[in-house]
Amino acid sequence: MKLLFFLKRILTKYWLRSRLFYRLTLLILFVISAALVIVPVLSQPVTLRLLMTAPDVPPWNRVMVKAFEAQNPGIRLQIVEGPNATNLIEDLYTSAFLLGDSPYDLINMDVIWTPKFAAAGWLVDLTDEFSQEELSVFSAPDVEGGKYQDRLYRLPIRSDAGMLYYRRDLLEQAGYQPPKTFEELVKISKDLQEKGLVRWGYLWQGRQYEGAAAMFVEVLKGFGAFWVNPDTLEVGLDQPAAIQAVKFLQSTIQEGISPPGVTTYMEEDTRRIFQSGEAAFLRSWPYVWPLANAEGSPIQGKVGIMPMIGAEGNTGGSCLGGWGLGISKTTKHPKEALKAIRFLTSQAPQKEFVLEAGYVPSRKSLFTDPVIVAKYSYYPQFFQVVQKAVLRPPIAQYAQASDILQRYLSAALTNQMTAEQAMQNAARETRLLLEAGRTRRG
Amino acid sequence: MAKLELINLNKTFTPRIVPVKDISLSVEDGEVLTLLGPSGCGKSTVLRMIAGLEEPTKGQILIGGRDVTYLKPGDRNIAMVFQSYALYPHMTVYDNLCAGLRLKKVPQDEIDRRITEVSHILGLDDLMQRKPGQLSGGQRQRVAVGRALVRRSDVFLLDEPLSNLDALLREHVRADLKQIFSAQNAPVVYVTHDQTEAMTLSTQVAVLNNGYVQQLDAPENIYNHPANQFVAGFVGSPQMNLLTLPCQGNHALLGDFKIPLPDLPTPPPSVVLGIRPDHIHLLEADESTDRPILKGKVFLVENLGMNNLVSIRIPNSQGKAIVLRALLPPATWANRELTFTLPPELTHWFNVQSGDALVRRS
Amino acid sequence: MTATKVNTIQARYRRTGLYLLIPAIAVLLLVFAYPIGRSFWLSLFDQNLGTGLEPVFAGLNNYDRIIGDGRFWQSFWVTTRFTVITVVLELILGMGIALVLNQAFRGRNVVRTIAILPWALPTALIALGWTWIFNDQYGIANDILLRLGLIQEGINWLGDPLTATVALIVADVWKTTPFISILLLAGLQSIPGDLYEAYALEGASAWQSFYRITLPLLMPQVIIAILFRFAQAFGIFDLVQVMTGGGPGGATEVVSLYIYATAMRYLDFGYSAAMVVVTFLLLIVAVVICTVLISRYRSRTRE
Amino acid sequence: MSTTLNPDSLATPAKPRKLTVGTVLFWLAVVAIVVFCLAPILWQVLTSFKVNEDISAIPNVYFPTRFTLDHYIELFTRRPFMRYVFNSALVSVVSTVTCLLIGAPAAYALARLRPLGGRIIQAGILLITLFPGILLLQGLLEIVQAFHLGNRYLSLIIPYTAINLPLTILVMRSFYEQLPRDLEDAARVDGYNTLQMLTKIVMPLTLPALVTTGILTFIFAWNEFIFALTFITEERLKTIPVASAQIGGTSVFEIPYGPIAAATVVGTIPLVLLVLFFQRQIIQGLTAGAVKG
Repeated sequence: MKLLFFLKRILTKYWLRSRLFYRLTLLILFVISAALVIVPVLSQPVTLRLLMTAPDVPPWNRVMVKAFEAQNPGIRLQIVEGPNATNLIEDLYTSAFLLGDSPYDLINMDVIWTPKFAAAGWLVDLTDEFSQEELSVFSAPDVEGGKYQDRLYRLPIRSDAGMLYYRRDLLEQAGYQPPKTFEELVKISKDLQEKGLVRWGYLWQGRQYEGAAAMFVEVLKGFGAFWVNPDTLEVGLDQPAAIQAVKFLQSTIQEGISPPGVTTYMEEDTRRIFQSGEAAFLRSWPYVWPLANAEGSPIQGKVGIMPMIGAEGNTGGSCLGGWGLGISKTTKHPKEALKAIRFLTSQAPQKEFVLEAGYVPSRKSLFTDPVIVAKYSYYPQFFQVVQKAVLRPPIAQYAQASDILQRYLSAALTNQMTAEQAMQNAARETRLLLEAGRTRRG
Repeated sequence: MAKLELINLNKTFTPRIVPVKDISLSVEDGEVLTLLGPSGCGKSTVLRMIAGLEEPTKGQILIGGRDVTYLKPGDRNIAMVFQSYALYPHMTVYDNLCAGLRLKKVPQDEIDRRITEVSHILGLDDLMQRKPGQLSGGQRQRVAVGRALVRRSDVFLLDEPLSNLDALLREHVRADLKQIFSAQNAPVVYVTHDQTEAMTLSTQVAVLNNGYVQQLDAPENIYNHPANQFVAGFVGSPQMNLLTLPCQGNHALLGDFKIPLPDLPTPPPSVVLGIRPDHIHLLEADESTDRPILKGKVFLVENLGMNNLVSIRIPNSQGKAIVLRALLPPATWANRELTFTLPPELTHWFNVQSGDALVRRS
Repeated sequence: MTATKVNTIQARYRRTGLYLLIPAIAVLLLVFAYPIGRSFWLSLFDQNLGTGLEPVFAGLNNYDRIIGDGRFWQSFWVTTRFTVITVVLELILGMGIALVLNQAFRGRNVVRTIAILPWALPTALIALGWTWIFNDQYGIANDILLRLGLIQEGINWLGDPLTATVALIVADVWKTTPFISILLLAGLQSIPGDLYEAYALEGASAWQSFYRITLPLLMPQVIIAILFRFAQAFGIFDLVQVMTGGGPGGATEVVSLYIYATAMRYLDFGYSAAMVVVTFLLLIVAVVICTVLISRYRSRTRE
Repeated sequence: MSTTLNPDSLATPAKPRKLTVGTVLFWLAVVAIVVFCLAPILWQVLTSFKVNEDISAIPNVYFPTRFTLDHYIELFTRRPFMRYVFNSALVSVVSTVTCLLIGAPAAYALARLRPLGGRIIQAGILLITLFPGILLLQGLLEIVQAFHLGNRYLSLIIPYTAINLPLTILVMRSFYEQLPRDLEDAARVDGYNTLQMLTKIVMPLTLPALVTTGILTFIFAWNEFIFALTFITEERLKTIPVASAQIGGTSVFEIPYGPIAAATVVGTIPLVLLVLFFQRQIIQGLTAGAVKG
């Protein structure tokens, strides 16, 4: 009986068999022919490849690639479009290096990746390729951001720094000068809020992500505290000044200066609120400026910028961002890659790039270049910001350290821990982390 | 053609599961040996060992004098018909028939010749391009037999080939098989639990139980002269009456009646009496006999159609009443007092301990 | 005779069997045994950016670090919570769906097809879809809740620890309930219908027959489903990676995400190996418990 | 056969239904199941056809006011999406075929040939099905590094084959065990050796099972994320799930939902088709693999 049932089953499915054979054959043919097509027959001129976030690709292609290839006929520059999020780009570069034979010759690096990539031994040491003189044309913090343990691995191509945006119109209306300290900022905010001019005083990025670490570096600096000393690997997060810094951020929420949602905000969340005219101050990056001043923006022409401020008795500092180029150790074309870096960081292409994309330049002279200033009148002001920029700790385990900080900072900001508890935990874990590498290396 | 010999075969799966303990048999050309026994008696295992599908733990299998004990099934030149027929469902009847021959690299024209011949005998001519799923049960059975026949093997094995057919068809096919067997000369080993098949088809029957051959004999001897109590009870329907009776001198005591024992060197303290229900002789009212007369009362009548199976209670002043079953022509038997005798030539006597027949007749 | 035993039929089959197994075993050893074994070995070393990615023997240091690592234990807790909640919800829902699909009704095959669809689709893509559904601005989840008047203003689903967890659970329940209902459906179909009829003759209600017949007879499938789902949920990666990336603030960071970050982002290989080992051992413990449960259940029902 | 789903044999016999509260509730449940399973997919499909204004309209626009294929066009023009589809297909098909080629004989051996250590192997295989990919990642990465497999299809084909092997072996084994033993015995008597029997008798007979298993394997391979994310960094070689998850927009802080929805639809269509055509086989395979194991 069982057999009969089985036979029946086979037979009812028999249609499947014949068609299946047909399908399988087709499929195999398809696979074979496709495999033949893929076999890469690329014996073309030297191609340099680099990966970057999707939004960066069009301006790069329009300006940099065009200019470079025009000047260097034997070399092609290929920009690979990655995802939007920069941390995903970092992961992609990391995976590529880990796998060996990285497909990328040039590395377009965020400032915080440099120590990691350098420490892992994935970057070509460029120290001897560039003289002091050559480097002196760049903003000093940008060059610093390309170094790891005093060796140069990255040439800055684009700068970026946190800054304080304020509503010039409202401050004037209320009779205030731009604040010099956090205390003033708080006072002005409260006043403007009380007068009903704005709903919120101060906007910053408090979500648990890298942006919060960047923001916090500025506050730390503003309170005279530090995170990790890159030379001694000393951790300063549990020092009183650092705890003060956390308490300051907590207080902005408690006192209603910053919206409660600030602990979940990233750049765009804060910009939207600021741009809709609902806030007096915003801590953000240069990209906000053109958007805030765009046609149709409610705050068009009403915004001022300044370097990040500090607490009473301290100088503030802006967190340095920005991008630069390094060379992969596994590249087959190191000479061409170096040539490309020299070209791309040189005056003419960078100028054109800045004009096209509105990015902040890394070369000092471009901030005051008449053509650029004619288009971006606020660049001389940016220069001040960039010069005052501070680095996030250039340590190899920065990503890990940053995640530890973000975690506990967020815990403190969302009141799951007190500022003291959070910073003590963060300091302890950071020390453990740095210990695991250091003791055994020496 | 080749004689098949099994020498002291034993199959031990685990120390507790020993389906075949020690079996020796031989089948000559033209013989049909039936392995008969209840399920679990080891008959299928013996067949599978002959085929090479199981491997004996001990013992030897010879075909035509050649030791094939450890040869692969395919190298033994045997053919087998399976209970489920085991036709390849994805092949046509024709392909099923010639699969084995092709593997043996038999030339195509020879294959066709043999298939034509066999299909003619079995009436498969119109079915050649069908697949097993499109065949009736009887047709499948014939294809299975055909597949075995075309191989012209040294030994022909059949594992309960009729058990999946309905009763009516079974009788037809049984007759067909009988013809086919007699038409060819290879030794045939036929496994069944159906005694009718065993009786009708075989030249020799081996009754198996418990891993041993209980009796190896011609079919009629198996029925008429069971070698032991097991064979007596297994063969024949309705089952033989088997009564354990105490002895008194040269008599066995059936209730209050005395039955004379056969001639024995030393009369045992007790004995098993066997009498088939159809052999119980009912005494007519006026009939007289010199045999011991038994009396009993009918307490149950089962109508078997042609006959009635009547259960008779025989009084026993020593202990529990004894029950005998008799096969009698239809009548109103219920609650009647019956007088009957047990014909001595049809009465069997067995040793209580060993179950062996006390007297071997041939 | 015994001298030639090596070449007996059975021995030949066994040998052929072994040959047939060898390629599969080789692949399995390469892809499963080596990495796991390697992790055990590597967990005794520091190999990270601090050591220039060279392994330096560190004894049980990495395990020491794990014990003091708040993030690991948080991720562990997140994973456990996620696993328990999803498995329970999926079992309940899956049972309901299986019971419905086990009835005869018009269009049942179509519904069955639909009911296994979520399971078959790529988790990463589905996660993108759910991210969109739970978008704080344009997400349909908010829109529906608003229209129903259940909430007054839009929820930033993926921005809040609690709601992000809820969103993940919803997405996972949606994705894997079909798997459980398939397993349970198969179990239901192997329960002979006359059992119900016999029980119904004794005057049992539908609930009683579910509780007294269906549930006990379905127990093996339930345990197997739990075991499978437990292992899968405990190793969940793609859904969380795509939907929240572990955020906000590590509130949804599951163990596999942390391990992945430690290895692939922090390049802290010794440490991640130690975490792999700990997770592996925990899984084994769970499997052993489940196996014992199953065998005990089976031996009990056999008696 | 007992655990495979046969829609003709029902646990509960069909009864003529009258409109009662019970039947109404029952149909409500059916509708709920359908909505529960389909709604998220439908929403994604609708989104993919909406113009950007509709996508970001508040309150939500449910049905597109204007159908557009822009997102699909963008998908295939801005990025090598055809390549992704091709990569996914190639990796899935090759690993599926390899898996069946290796797994089916192994399953047969376990089911019928009683090889030495078969029980241990079987237990090991069962255990392995429970390992999440993350546990293997680091070790596999080393292998990939050692053999320079990074950014090669092989770096995915090998793990996919291996990861699907346990399921393949378990499912195929249970199918082989259901195969009437007499057939194989008959084949042996006919003179087939083990390999011939596998190729000429067993495999053709269990072709439906191979299809079933192959479909499951294909689905797993197509959907795999973590290895594809790690072992392939080159854009041209990415598979659909990873490539879709990494679709970037035009601004750093904006997520391009239209193209993502379109990518989701494109990436799931093959699987939806598979499920539509092979629903029965999938259910059968899953139950055979899990319950019988």
